[in-house]
Amino acid sequence: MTVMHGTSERRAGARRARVLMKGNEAIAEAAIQAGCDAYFGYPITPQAELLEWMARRMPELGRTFVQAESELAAINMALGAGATGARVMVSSSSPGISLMAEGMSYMAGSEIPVVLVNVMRGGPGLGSIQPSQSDYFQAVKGHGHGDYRTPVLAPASISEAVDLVAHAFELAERYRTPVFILADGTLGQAMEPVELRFRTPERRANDWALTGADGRPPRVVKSLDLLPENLERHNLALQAKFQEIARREVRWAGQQLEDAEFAIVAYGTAARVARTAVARGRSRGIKVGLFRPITLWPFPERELARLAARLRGILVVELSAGQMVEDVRLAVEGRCPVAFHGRMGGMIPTPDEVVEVLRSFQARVGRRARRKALLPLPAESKVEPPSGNGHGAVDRAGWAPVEPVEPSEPVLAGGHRRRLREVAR
Amino acid sequence: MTVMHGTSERRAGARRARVLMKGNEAIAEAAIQAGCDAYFGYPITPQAELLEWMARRMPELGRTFVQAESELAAINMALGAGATGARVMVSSSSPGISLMAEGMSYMAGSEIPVVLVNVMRGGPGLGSIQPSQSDYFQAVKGHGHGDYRTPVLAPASISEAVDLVAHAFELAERYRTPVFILADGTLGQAMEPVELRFRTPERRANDWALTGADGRPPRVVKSLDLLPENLERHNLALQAKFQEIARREVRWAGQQLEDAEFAIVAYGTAARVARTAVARGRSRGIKVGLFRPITLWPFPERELARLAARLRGILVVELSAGQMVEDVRLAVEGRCPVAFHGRMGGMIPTPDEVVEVLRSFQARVGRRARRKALLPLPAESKVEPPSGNGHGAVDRAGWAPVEPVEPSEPVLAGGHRRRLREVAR
Amino acid sequence: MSVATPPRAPASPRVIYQQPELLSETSTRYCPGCGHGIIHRLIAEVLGELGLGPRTIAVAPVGCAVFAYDYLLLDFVEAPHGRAPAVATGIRRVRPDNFVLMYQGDGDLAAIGTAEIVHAAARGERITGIFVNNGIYGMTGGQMAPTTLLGQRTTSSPTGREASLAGYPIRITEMLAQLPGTAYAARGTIIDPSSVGKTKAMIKRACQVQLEGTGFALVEILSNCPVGWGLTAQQSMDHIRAEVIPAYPLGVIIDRGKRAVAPTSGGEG
Amino acid sequence: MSVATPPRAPASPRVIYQQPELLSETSTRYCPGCGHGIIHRLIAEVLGELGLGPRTIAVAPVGCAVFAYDYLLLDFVEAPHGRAPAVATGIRRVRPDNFVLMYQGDGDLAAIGTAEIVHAAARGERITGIFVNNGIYGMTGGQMAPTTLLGQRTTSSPTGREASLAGYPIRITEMLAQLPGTAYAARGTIIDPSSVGKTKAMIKRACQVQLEGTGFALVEILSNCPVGWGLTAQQSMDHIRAEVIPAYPLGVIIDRGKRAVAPTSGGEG
Amino acid sequence: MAIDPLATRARAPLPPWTPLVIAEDKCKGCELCVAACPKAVLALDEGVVNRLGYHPVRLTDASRCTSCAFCARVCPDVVFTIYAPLREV
Amino acid sequence: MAIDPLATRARAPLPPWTPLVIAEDKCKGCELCVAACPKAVLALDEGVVNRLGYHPVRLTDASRCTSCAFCARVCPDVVFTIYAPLREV
Amino acid sequence: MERSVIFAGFGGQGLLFAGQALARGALEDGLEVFWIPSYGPEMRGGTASCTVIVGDEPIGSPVVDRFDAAVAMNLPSLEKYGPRVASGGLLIVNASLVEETARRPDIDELHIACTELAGEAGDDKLVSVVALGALVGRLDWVTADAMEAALREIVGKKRSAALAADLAAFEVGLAVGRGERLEVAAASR
Amino acid sequence: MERSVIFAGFGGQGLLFAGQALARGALEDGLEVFWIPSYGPEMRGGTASCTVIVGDEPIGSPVVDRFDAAVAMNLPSLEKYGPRVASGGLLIVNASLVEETARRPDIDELHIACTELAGEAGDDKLVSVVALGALVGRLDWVTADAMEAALREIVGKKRSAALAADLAAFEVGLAVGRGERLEVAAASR
Ligand SMILES: Cc1ncc(C[n+]2csc(CCOP(=O)(O)OP(=O)(O)O)c2C)c(N)n1
Ligand SMILES: Cc1ncc(C[n+]2csc(CCOP(=O)(O)OP(=O)(O)O)c2C)c(N)n1
Ligand code: SF4
Ligand code: SF4
Ligand code: SF4
Ligand code: SF4
Ligand code: SF4
Ligand code: SF4
Ligand SMILES: [Mg+2]
Ligand SMILES: [Mg+2]
Repeated sequence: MTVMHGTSERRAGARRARVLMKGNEAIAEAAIQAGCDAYFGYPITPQAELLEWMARRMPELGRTFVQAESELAAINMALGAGATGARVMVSSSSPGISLMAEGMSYMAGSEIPVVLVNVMRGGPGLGSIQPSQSDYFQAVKGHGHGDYRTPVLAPASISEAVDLVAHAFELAERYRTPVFILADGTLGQAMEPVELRFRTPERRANDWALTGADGRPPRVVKSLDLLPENLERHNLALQAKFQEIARREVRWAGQQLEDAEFAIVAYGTAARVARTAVARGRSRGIKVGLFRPITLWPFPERELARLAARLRGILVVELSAGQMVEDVRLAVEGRCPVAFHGRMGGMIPTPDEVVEVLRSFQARVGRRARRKALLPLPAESKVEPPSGNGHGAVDRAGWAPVEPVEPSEPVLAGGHRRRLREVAR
Repeated sequence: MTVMHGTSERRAGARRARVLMKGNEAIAEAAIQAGCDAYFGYPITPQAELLEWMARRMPELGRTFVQAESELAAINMALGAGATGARVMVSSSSPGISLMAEGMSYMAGSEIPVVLVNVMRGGPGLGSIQPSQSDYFQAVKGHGHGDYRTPVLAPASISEAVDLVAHAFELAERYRTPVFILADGTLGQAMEPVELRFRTPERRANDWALTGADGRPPRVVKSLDLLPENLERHNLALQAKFQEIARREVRWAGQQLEDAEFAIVAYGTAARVARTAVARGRSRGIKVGLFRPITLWPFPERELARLAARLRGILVVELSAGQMVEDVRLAVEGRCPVAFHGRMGGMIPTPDEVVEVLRSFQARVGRRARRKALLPLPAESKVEPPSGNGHGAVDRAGWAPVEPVEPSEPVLAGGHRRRLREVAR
Repeated sequence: MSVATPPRAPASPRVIYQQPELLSETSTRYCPGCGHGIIHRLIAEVLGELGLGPRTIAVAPVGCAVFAYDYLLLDFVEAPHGRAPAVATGIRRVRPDNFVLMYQGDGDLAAIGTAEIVHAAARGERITGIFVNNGIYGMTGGQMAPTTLLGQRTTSSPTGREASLAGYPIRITEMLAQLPGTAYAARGTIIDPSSVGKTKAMIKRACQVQLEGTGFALVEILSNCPVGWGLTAQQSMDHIRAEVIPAYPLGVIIDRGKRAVAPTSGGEG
Repeated sequence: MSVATPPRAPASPRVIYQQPELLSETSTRYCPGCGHGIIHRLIAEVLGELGLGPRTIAVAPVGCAVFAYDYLLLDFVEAPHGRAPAVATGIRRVRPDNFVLMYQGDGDLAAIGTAEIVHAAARGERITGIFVNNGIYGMTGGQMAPTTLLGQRTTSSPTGREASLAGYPIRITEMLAQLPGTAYAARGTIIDPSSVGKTKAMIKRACQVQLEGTGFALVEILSNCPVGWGLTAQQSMDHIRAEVIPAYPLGVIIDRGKRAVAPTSGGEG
Repeated sequence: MAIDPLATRARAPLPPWTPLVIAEDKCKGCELCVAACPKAVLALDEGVVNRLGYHPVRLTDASRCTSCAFCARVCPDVVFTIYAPLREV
Repeated sequence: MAIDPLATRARAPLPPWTPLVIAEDKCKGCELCVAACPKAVLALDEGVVNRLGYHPVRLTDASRCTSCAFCARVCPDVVFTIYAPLREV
Repeated sequence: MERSVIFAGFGGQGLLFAGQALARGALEDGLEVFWIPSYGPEMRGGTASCTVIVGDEPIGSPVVDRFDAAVAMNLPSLEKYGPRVASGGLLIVNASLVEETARRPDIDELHIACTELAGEAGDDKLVSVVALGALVGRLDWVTADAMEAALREIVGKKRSAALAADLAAFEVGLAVGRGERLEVAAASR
Repeated sequence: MERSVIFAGFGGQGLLFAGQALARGALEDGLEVFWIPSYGPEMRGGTASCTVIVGDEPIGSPVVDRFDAAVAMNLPSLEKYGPRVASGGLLIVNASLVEETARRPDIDELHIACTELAGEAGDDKLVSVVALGALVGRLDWVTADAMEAALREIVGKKRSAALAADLAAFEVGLAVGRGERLEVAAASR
């Protein structure tokens, strides 16, 4: 599925249909090809070309494009259109995404599918328009109010972005949920060869969508329930759904993890830097691989936990002050040391910089291991041949086998878990 | 500082000056007494009385009250007033808080002090108006875009709320940062006796605030910097500040932790339920204590980590699907099992329900301990007499000693840490 | 619940007035004498008479009328506070053949939702809006709204609204009527049987305007909030007559008729 | 950088025009011929002439003028996109003795910030606003603004703005002028030396209105965006004359004078 | 459908006849109908508290009611069903 | 201060005198001044690229310039300083 | 020891007031207390209730599994809270509106014609104050003196007529609660 | 093997176009490629630049520590990127605007009078296309055929005059880059 690491196959059909496209435009066109019915947006750098592409193409196709008066309006237009069962996309960049927090919470609460693209830029505040990954927390944890989770897809190349757009619509509609695509300024502004492997997910019967109560009882799409008992029941149903997503929709890709003593964990643009850093690190004798989450939520925690058990250390690289690193630590739970390297405000670490950090980390872990005897490499750590993780999201070069593992803590205790079970989706 | 657990002293001076006040009103009056210059708000249940109190009192005192046209306007009025160095408060409840994400990110980025009160209600979306703690993630992790952290104070009683309001202004101004007070509908709507221990933090010289460039060079309060190098430098300064806060401003309270085999970790209203549950659990033979974070960020992670090392298990209780539990797990990092019990949508667990969960957790942990021999209670686990944690936030009954421990992972690797050090605040 | 069949009348007598079909049997959560109930009924009557029930997708506001979907038997989506016009726009654009109705209070429409209503009107969205102006935030406990009269006491203007601190009341319907996208704008009230009838006619016209496809249509209705105003229901109606109508004159503010600036191209695309 | 002293003129000659003191030496980031530069200069001149520089707290928008603080030597705070009127209100209320100036583009003021500008005006905040209407989103690459003319091509209306899809241009200054809190509203332009002079007079009056304390004051300035419009600077000025002014007539829209609805009580509390 | 224009005028109801039916349990006792009734034949029944906790309205004199439906028009709670007046046949 | 009304008119500058000074490195070559000049004495210098990458404007004939300051009024980049015209003493 | 009571009935019956008066009485007595209303839109028009928890130590949990006492001023409240009174607890029912009983032999069930008694005391609207008086008289959680002080404090001196009526209604209820006016209080079943 | 080049100069010199043409040429040659502009407000009026990375395998890091080649179309660009050319790399300087040199004996520094050459080819605005031609001629990352196809593709058939000018400018640059027109290209020091 991802093309970022594809190598030999790629060269083989070298002259096959590939076009050079800007990330923003490729995402927009992918949405169109995926059957997007309506796009609502508001200009902001570095995602303006996405909106502009939609402004040109959607009316041509007789579909809906509205430049809203604000991001608030855009997300609420999406809410309205989404409530009718239409396939809807919205895009923005960091400050604009912040303005959508309430709307996203409403859509999560009233189970309205929509795909929201965030082409992240440096923050906080107005910050800059340069690439960043500092909205990880926002997308993965706490954007709007209330108990909800949003699937978050993080492409590392423009081709992968194209794939993930179609997948995002699928997820949104299968689970009736807003879905984030978390890209950054680099991905939005860059041009890369894109294979025109567009895909149109099938439409499902929407027995909940608003079409007018013609010959059937009225339908209501809402998130309100003043009776705590009812609202809790609704929340339990939502949580059951989120758990199902967490169980079924994890995606990640690995590279050179078979014999790795260290892994870099990185996503998106940072993962590209890491990929080069892995190559350079290997050439300098560091046994390092790359673990690249493609879904940031659900986070590939079991897979990473299993991997961590046989590593000497994990280095997390982000274009942020350290956000995903918390999820890495939650997954690793002390199984090996976790280090972090990040750049902020639009800066991107260079591969050499990452190799340097890796080196010093290696040195410190060495000392630590001697001192605390914390980190024996599991003797049975066995390399298995590349294979899929069930969702086709395997990078072509390099692969770390994943076997089902027991979920790590927390245990969901007593009543909560029981209630979760009681709720039928 | 907290009065929630105060016992004997309290009865002693039984008839001393206490007034019965609604939580919302007590918070408002505490702000007034703390010298709040300006309040901006927008009506929303269950915090409307806070706004109404301000509407009555502030004009009486010749201070600023504005009912804004929206939460967006309110937070931006606060941004403006805060930029002049005024002492500013804003309040709302969950959906309204979501609308403030961009403004909060701007204020964090441009270092404008303000106190924002969230009287949480059930979500997501419109949800309900009943109490909830499901905005923990939002307040603690990912509200606005960009790399920033907001100190979050979580009172468990109205008296404590009064104390924390003054403290919030102090923090906001000392660190030039927005500060959250995270309360919930119960605390906002209930009446309790409040001791009139109001406090007015000292004003500091604001050599950055906007007053007109009269006889000095113009000042600019902003978050924008298009040069990534500069914006990174700014971000590193912010991060250094956040680390300082994390080092210095942790508050928590403990109860009956000396001989505890289990601890309940809970904050705010959930901590009140937990407190009763601890008493009932003890009376039924469970050696359980309460660990109550008062600052949710910075989270008392060292203290909890140390405690966890000698516990058989931790039960996290929240009015949510499980949010703080992630921070608990990050702190505990596998040192003992962590279980979770939560209610949602306005429901509040009863003490008996919590005791029940605790019991079944105890039973499972027992089995687990036998099976995996994971959880020997540290033999040297020694009870020390109650004492402060350096910030006066000690509950009067019960106390777990805290000694400085090494920070847990992640290690901040190489360049990042170095750059952090290089930046002078 | 009592059934609306007259006792012992075997051959059914001619019904002059009965509960409209589009209204549910549920008792509303509104306070005694609250105008929201009257207005709901008028909407049900008009949509029923125009046969629009099965085609309608309605947008509920956040305000006392947030439960409108419990009372009006229509497909409904609940908008965040103030965003009904944006939500309705989203529906409008992807469902060109549906009838789109939205219902908003004065806090919802004239405060937090100002930008959304202005731009829905500016775009000339084919939406019919019902705007219930009771001069107060009913649902949250009677705070000042943008439409609150000067001098009026509310829980957030306890000594009466003062212009120097809280600004002036807004006649937002007049503002919206200025926009060429607004095909119809009118202001009615519900203080007595006759004004109820006139308001119903306005609502009907506002619905027809949508069917004619000429632009945005809005009916502002001066309503009451007996609880928030601290008056009995009837006193509140008298108050509207004496104080509110002079500040917010009744009547059709604009009706561009069929000559209204019609969309330059066929549809909503 | 060249210095503005005439070569070999020992006794200083009389200066008719020179860089205003409140303007920094920095070259602006504006494109060649962009009106923002002219308007900045007018502001610097007016504030200088009125001696308001040291009293002013200014609010920068998000738009091409976001860097206004780099050019105007005033205390500045940067508002989020569209929120300058709220930010200015916050300042206004806690600093009654300062002069509060805000600067906004048309995307900033008339799109995302519609609610904030309407309510700042409705409250009659003693704020002076400069509203630069160039009919486009300059900073983000030339997308359609609410003020974009029908038929105008922009990067988000590539075939020209069409009312049926994108609605009608908004004359927001006229809308704001309706509100009793608005003490002064005018529209000028900067297409030639004479219009520059008239606009300067409007700005001056809008500043005086704030000093008189009678309410909100706004000057809309029809400006250009040569890059966004795909025209040379001079062509863009001609375009304003030929196309924009007919749609947005110049002149003072309202000046309530000293008789304006003054605050009922003394101050801003 | 508020008023059915096709309803036949021919079949007069059998006596005993009433001009209106009050859905007593929906009434909230707001008295708007009381004020609106031109014949002053409506009044709250202070002796009764209904399911909602209010004193419901009563028709005090059916013979004077003209079926004008003013009460129904102002009632926020759709309490009334109104029948055409009895024709003197 | 745009125009100093107190500036004395008495002291005429010594020759060589120029009616205006152009801050060449601030000019962006937009030609607004060129269009505004009633005397048509301004033109871009195509032979020069300044610090900002533009051809700056030049006064082509100082003797015909009237110091009317139209150029200064329309210049977005405050390129001009204008001096009072030489009086024929 | 924490003791809890819920006051429930129609909005407009003065239940929140009664609860607040009890809370303030507890305060006057130097006790700890916690008062929490059901809040929000359902307050208006519909039903209203508030919970008061009184104790010697700061109140822990704000939620109560079983109430030590309940005041049910209408039928829905009886149906909802009757079953939630702890065994051995007290249930006060407004007999003026409710004929039904809780059918719970394990509790002390007091049926009081609040409207009539309130009318007798001077204002038949003060039904909840009568019930409050009965509660205080029956349970002695708070002293009658403290309650009177509390009423004086809340109602305020300016409104002396209102105060007199409240005090009178309270006294009537108190007498009933103490069993001094047996004729109007009917025990359960 | 990844190879990187930065095109930098004033906005309006056509640098983004030149970079895109190179990227498309690479695509025509079946290579992997990554093009990224400096974007945002500073594009307008100020400086502009873009980076192109060409490789045999999908491009990894989008950031480049040291460039294998740089095209500096004005002095600030020379000052900024001259030092960042990798040892052994290529630096092309627009001699029509820049007299200075990078003073780096370790690199191949080519000074080309782009304006004059472009003028000679027919349109003196096409300075960056000349530089692009030189780059391609000197380095052979991409074939000249692919570049021509790319230009045809981008400029399009409709604008045949523009296409002819672009092709001519490219050819002139190509010749210079290949050393076929030594007289106008000055090697550094
Ligand atoms: C974002 C947000 N802010 C505030 C609220 C709280 N709220 C609910 S209804 C309402 C206002 C209701 O006033 P109005 O629109 O006039 O309707 P009414 O109740 O008077 O009919 C408010 C502020 C909310 N739910 N969401
Ligand atoms: C919340 C948010 N949305 C969008 C943007 C992107 N943005 C920056 S400036 C701008 C509009 C500028 O247009 P205008 O206000 O007309 O100013 P101009 O550049 O034309 O002077 C936009 C949409 C932003 N920074 N923040
Ligand atoms: S609060 Fe006011 S608007 Fe809301 S239901 Fe009651 S009377 Fe009606
Ligand atoms: S983009 Fe337009 S508005 Fe912005 S600086 Fe350039 S010309 Fe001016
Ligand atoms: S129908 Fe007319 S006369 Fe009869 S009760 Fe109703 S209002 Fe009175
Ligand atoms: S108007 Fe309706 S609700 Fe009010 S009293 Fe009359 S019947 Fe009852
Ligand atoms: S001062 Fe007047 S005459 Fe002289 S150059 Fe300028 S515009 Fe032309
Ligand atoms: S107007 Fe100013 S910037 Fe433009 S060409 Fe003339 S001097 Fe240069
Ligand atoms: Mg209202
Ligand atoms: Mg603009």
